[in-house]
Amino acid sequence: MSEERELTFAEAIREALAEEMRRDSRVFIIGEDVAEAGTPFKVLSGLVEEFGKDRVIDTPISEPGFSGIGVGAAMTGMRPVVDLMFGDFLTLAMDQIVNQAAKVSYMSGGKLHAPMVFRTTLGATRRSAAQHSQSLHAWVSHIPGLQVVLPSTPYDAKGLLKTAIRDDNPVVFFEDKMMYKMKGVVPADDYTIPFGVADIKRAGSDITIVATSSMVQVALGAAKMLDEIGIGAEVIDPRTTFPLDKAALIESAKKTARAIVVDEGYERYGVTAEIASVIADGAFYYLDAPVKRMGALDVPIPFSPALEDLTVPTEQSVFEMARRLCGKT
Amino acid sequence: MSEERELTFAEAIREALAEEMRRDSRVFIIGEDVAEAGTPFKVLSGLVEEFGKDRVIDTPISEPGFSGIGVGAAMTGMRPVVDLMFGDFLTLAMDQIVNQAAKVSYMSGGKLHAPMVFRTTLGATRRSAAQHSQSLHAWVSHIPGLQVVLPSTPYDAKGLLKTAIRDDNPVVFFEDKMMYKMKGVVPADDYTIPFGVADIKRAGSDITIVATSSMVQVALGAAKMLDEIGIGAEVIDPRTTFPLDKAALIESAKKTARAIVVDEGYERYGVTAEIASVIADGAFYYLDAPVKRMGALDVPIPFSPALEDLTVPTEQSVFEMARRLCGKT
Amino acid sequence: MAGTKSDLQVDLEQSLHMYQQMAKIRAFEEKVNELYQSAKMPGLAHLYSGEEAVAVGVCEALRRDDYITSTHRGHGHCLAKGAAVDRMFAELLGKEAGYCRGKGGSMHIADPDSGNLGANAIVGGSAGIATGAAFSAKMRGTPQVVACFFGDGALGQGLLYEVMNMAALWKLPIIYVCENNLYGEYTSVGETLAGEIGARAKAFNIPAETIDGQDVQLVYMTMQRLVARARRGQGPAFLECQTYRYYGHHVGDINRAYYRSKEEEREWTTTRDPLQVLSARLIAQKLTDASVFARIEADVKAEVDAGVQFALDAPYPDAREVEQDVYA
Amino acid sequence: MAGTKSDLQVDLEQSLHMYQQMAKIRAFEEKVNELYQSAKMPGLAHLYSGEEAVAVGVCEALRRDDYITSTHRGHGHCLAKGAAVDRMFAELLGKEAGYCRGKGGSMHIADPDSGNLGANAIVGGSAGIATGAAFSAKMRGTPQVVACFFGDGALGQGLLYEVMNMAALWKLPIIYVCENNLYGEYTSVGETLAGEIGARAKAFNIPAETIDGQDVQLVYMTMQRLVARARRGQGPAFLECQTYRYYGHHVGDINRAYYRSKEEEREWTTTRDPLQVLSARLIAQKLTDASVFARIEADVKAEVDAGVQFALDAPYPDAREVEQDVYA
Ligand SMILES: Cc1ncc(C[n+]2csc(CCOP(=O)(O)OP(=O)(O)O)c2C)c(N)n1
Ligand SMILES: Cc1ncc(C[n+]2csc(CCOP(=O)(O)OP(=O)(O)O)c2C)c(N)n1
Ligand SMILES: [Mg+2]
Ligand SMILES: [Mg+2]
Repeated sequence: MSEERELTFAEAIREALAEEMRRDSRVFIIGEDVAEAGTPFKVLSGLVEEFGKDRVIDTPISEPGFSGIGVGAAMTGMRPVVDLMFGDFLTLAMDQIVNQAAKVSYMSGGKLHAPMVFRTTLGATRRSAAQHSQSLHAWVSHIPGLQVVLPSTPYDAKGLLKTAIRDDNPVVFFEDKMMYKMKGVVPADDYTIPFGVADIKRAGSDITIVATSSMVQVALGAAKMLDEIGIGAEVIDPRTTFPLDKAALIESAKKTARAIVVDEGYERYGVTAEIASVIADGAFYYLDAPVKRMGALDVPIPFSPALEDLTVPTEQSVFEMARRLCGKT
Repeated sequence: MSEERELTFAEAIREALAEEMRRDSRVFIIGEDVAEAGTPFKVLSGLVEEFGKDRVIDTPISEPGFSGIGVGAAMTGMRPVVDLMFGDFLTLAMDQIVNQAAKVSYMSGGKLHAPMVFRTTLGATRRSAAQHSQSLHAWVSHIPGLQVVLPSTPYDAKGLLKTAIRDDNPVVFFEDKMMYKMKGVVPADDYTIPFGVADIKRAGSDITIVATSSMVQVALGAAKMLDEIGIGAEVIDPRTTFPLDKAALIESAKKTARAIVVDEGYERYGVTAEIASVIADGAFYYLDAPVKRMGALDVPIPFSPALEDLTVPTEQSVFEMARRLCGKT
Repeated sequence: MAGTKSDLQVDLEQSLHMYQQMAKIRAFEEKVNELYQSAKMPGLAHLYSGEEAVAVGVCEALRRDDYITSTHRGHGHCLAKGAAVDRMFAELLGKEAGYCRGKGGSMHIADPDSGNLGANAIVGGSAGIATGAAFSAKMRGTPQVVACFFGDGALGQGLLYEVMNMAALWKLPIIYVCENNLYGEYTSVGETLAGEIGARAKAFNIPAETIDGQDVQLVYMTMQRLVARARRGQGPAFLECQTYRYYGHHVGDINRAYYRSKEEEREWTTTRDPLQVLSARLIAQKLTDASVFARIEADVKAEVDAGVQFALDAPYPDAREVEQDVYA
Repeated sequence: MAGTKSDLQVDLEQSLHMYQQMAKIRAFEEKVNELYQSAKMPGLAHLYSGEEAVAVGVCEALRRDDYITSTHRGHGHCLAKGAAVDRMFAELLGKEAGYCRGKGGSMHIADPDSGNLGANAIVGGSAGIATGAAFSAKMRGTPQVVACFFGDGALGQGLLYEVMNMAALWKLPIIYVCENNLYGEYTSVGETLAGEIGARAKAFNIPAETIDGQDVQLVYMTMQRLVARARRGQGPAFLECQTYRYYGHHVGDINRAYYRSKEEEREWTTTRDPLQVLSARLIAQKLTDASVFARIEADVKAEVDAGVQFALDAPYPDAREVEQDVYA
């Protein structure tokens, strides 16, 4: 049965792209080493063979340049999927993403649009050090005009990427590099997942753990450990940081009266701050404890494994925090 | 008496720069139209006459380039003050600021440093539209390795800028363009203001209004209106978003039991989120109402005055929010 | 129609049409200055007066569905490509009838109907968009060509070199039009530009030409050739037009002596004015006489006066508008 | 000593020193590959094998207090500028004894003591830093010169053009050293570079030369000349060195047939190996004999073996280190 078919996260991304490229001739891929190499992560392997070098386009190492070309192509009838190999390289393309793509609809009074997807990556623990390990999704989540997607399973990846490609607005789509080999059930059919709809990855009634992207598996692991000491954790994944499904997050926190937000971006001024403050506000009269935040340690990501592993929330650290918050010591 | 001398905000900035350049021959200014033109805001007028074109350096329109040159100069013994005319142009220089300047100390194990200041601007309502009106300080506040300063008075501007220039780390210093002509008492002596120390701009016991930069005057105006209906508002200005004086903010909120955070950056995933969640966590057991956030409306800044003025918190809107929060309707 | 052999000389009708376009831009900008000086216009504007021959010569060589991208000094480009005076003024005044419903203002006027993908307040910022539009035209298999306008100042932006490289590699139908008006804000190009401008394009295998940007017939004829070449699939070109802005960097830049001399200003305005150059030439060639130009001036003045009145009378956008158009 | 007349021919001693430096880099990289293949090294590394003559020839022309900036493929640059093998290995293994206390790793090795301002994992990312160091040297009035290493791939980054423009305008003492090894990751330069590389520097009025990067004597002599020129205050230069990486883009890039042929690899490794080119020449010139090279090989092997053992034995940084050095 197709329902039970398993794909890796990378295969799910590839399948979404292939299906959308077959469906819509306006969709094309542009970026560094996307064609024969299929990116360093091999996520795109095989696409150039099917779609040719005119639709899977290798560029020079020019992030601002090919991002800008994507914007112009999007404004004139195409549907580019721009590949930014490492999320750290967003730093180079911010003007094109933020001052151009995100604003063109508004600045033109709704006459021009930039329907495009910036696919990029996040996540540490690959021993890639400070310039290849960042999770910078907070930056783009801050910007009106953008939508920001953080899939945490192969299933979500396929459905959300198809939505992103069909959307008439610019979308920044973050893939966790450590998740590419993770397997999960992915239907072969054409399905989409709407933006702004959180997904309860595990139901529970004692504490809410809001987790994004790479942190969803960590939260699920922690939830299992919590189960063993009699704490039922609800793990909820917003899936898109914008639009953000505030209602679902607040609802869950109202039910459990306790909440932790876990995300792999730097903690300060990061995604955990927005989500925690949304919950603290919306569920104020229901909370039995302050909403807690767990992001990456506020340091540039170190290379040494002995240090790098200390910078990211773990099952153990989420478990400890939840236990403390529930008053079990 | 020198204590009573009044300067404009722009003059205070200029005086800080001039004093530091006299004190330390390593300090220089680099950016677009900084020399004879003294920047479009005329903040630097006169400096080139005193220090010459070798220390007040006009560049081509190359934000990434001259930011990078600043980083290299800082790493090799100089103390650059890099001028990024509009905060919106941070988009172009993010790689140099975030992947280079902010990380070099850590990546080199503390052997190299980038003692430098990026001076830039924030603030809307100048009818400059979407690409010249943003307040993007949340982005840099998110990044370990950076310090972020938001002066709200001429006095603070001078003292904080001197601290920034003397600091051994990269600092991003945001000036509100609408504040340049604002006057205030500025001592002629050499004083500095430490980072990470919030300033109570007005004491009060009924509600805490945390306000940054351009929003401090707005908050003070609202506080005056609140006074008239019997609500004593405390206006507290963190002055630096990193380091953030969490203790002072929490202390104030504990005392008043109610807090609003007002900042001119886009509201979502902005500075208000961090500060609100810090307070909601730290003062949890003392709060009588949820912490409220007021940032810029989440839209690209529109040109039309009829629309632009709706995007920024005003004395009236802060007043209304405070009144509602205090249960006075 | 552009692209046919006979266009390679400029006939009288076309010359007069270009004169009219230039006169319209001049009259428009004079009015903008007036609006600013009388505090009727919010914000600032960067006037195009003096540079009219560039926008008009370039756009005359383009079809309506060809694209342009423009700059902070964009009024001339927009008008030359076909925007209407009244809706331009409405935009400058922040009115709902403006091209961007008042949301864009002077630095963001876009008019897809006339192929204008938008002015841009980031110096060099539209080079990516323009190159992307050319990429898209090629992908979609249309014969569209793109003209990317930018100032000498934009040569400081690395983005330009990144996209010129790709335009050359992929033979994209785009003309990079550099308006070298000798200054970026308050700094002269001598202080900001190493080497020759054209060499920078040639280094990427893009043919480059430098011409007198005050001679609209020359701009038009040169552009014709480059556009035809691009349309034939022979790839990008680079055109440096030497020109001059009569006013300050923006309407508020009145005292300019610290960065450029009055003599220099006088030299350009008196001996190299694009309108005068053209009218004098046509009269000298005995193709027409002064009365024709007087009529044109009167026509455009009437158009501009009516346009500004329309804009002054037009309503501001409703408050609800502020949250609209953020997303499609 | 660099900069004096007599250096313009390379004497035997100096040639052998360069051979030794190259041999050390080669042995170092072979060991890095081994460490990776045996899963003893965390992460990946980009090997410099095959390109040794560039780093060594360039650094031989520099003084210790001259600066370099390096790239993701930086081990060769670091060693050539004076880094010690043992602390390099320690860094690659994430140990506290490493040049960056284990925090930087392969792509971020910095050693200010030897003038190395750091490798950089952002392609082209150090062009600004290098140019700023040259700017600083000029401002501080020191005679320091900077060598900025980068690959052909970095020519795609606009930053490079921005800083070359300023370096030319301000006559900064910097040599831009482009290591053209024909590929950026898995894509050949033919697909990513329009025009000639050197033309891009010349467009900014920067003199450019293209040389055989496998001939260490040639690299050294050329660099000598350019460095002397820069030290005299005559401004920047650009040096393209044609070279080749023997291994994949990084240690994990084993199957390369889809982007480059085995014949091409064989051609470079057998006929243009920088170590062989130099040793064969010195032997043909009867200046020395094979035993000398054998001794050098043995020496560097011993140094590398000892270095790796030191690193394997060294402790990891303490957990407290994770929050240190974020700020000065
Ligand atoms: C990226 C960027 N940097 C700086 C500015 C500020 N600025 C606006 S116009 C201008 C000068 C542009 O000069 P040029 O490109 O020659 O155009 P001109 O004004 O001469 O037409 C500058 C520096 C900007 N808008 N964008
Ligand atoms: C800005 C940026 N884009 C992309 C990458 C990914 N990347 C790492 S090395 C590399 C190829 C670099 O090629 P080149 O400059 O020729 O150096 P080489 O590896 O050949 O020595 C790429 C694309 C990066 N590190 N930085
Ligand atoms: Mg100009
Ligand atoms: Mg290469």
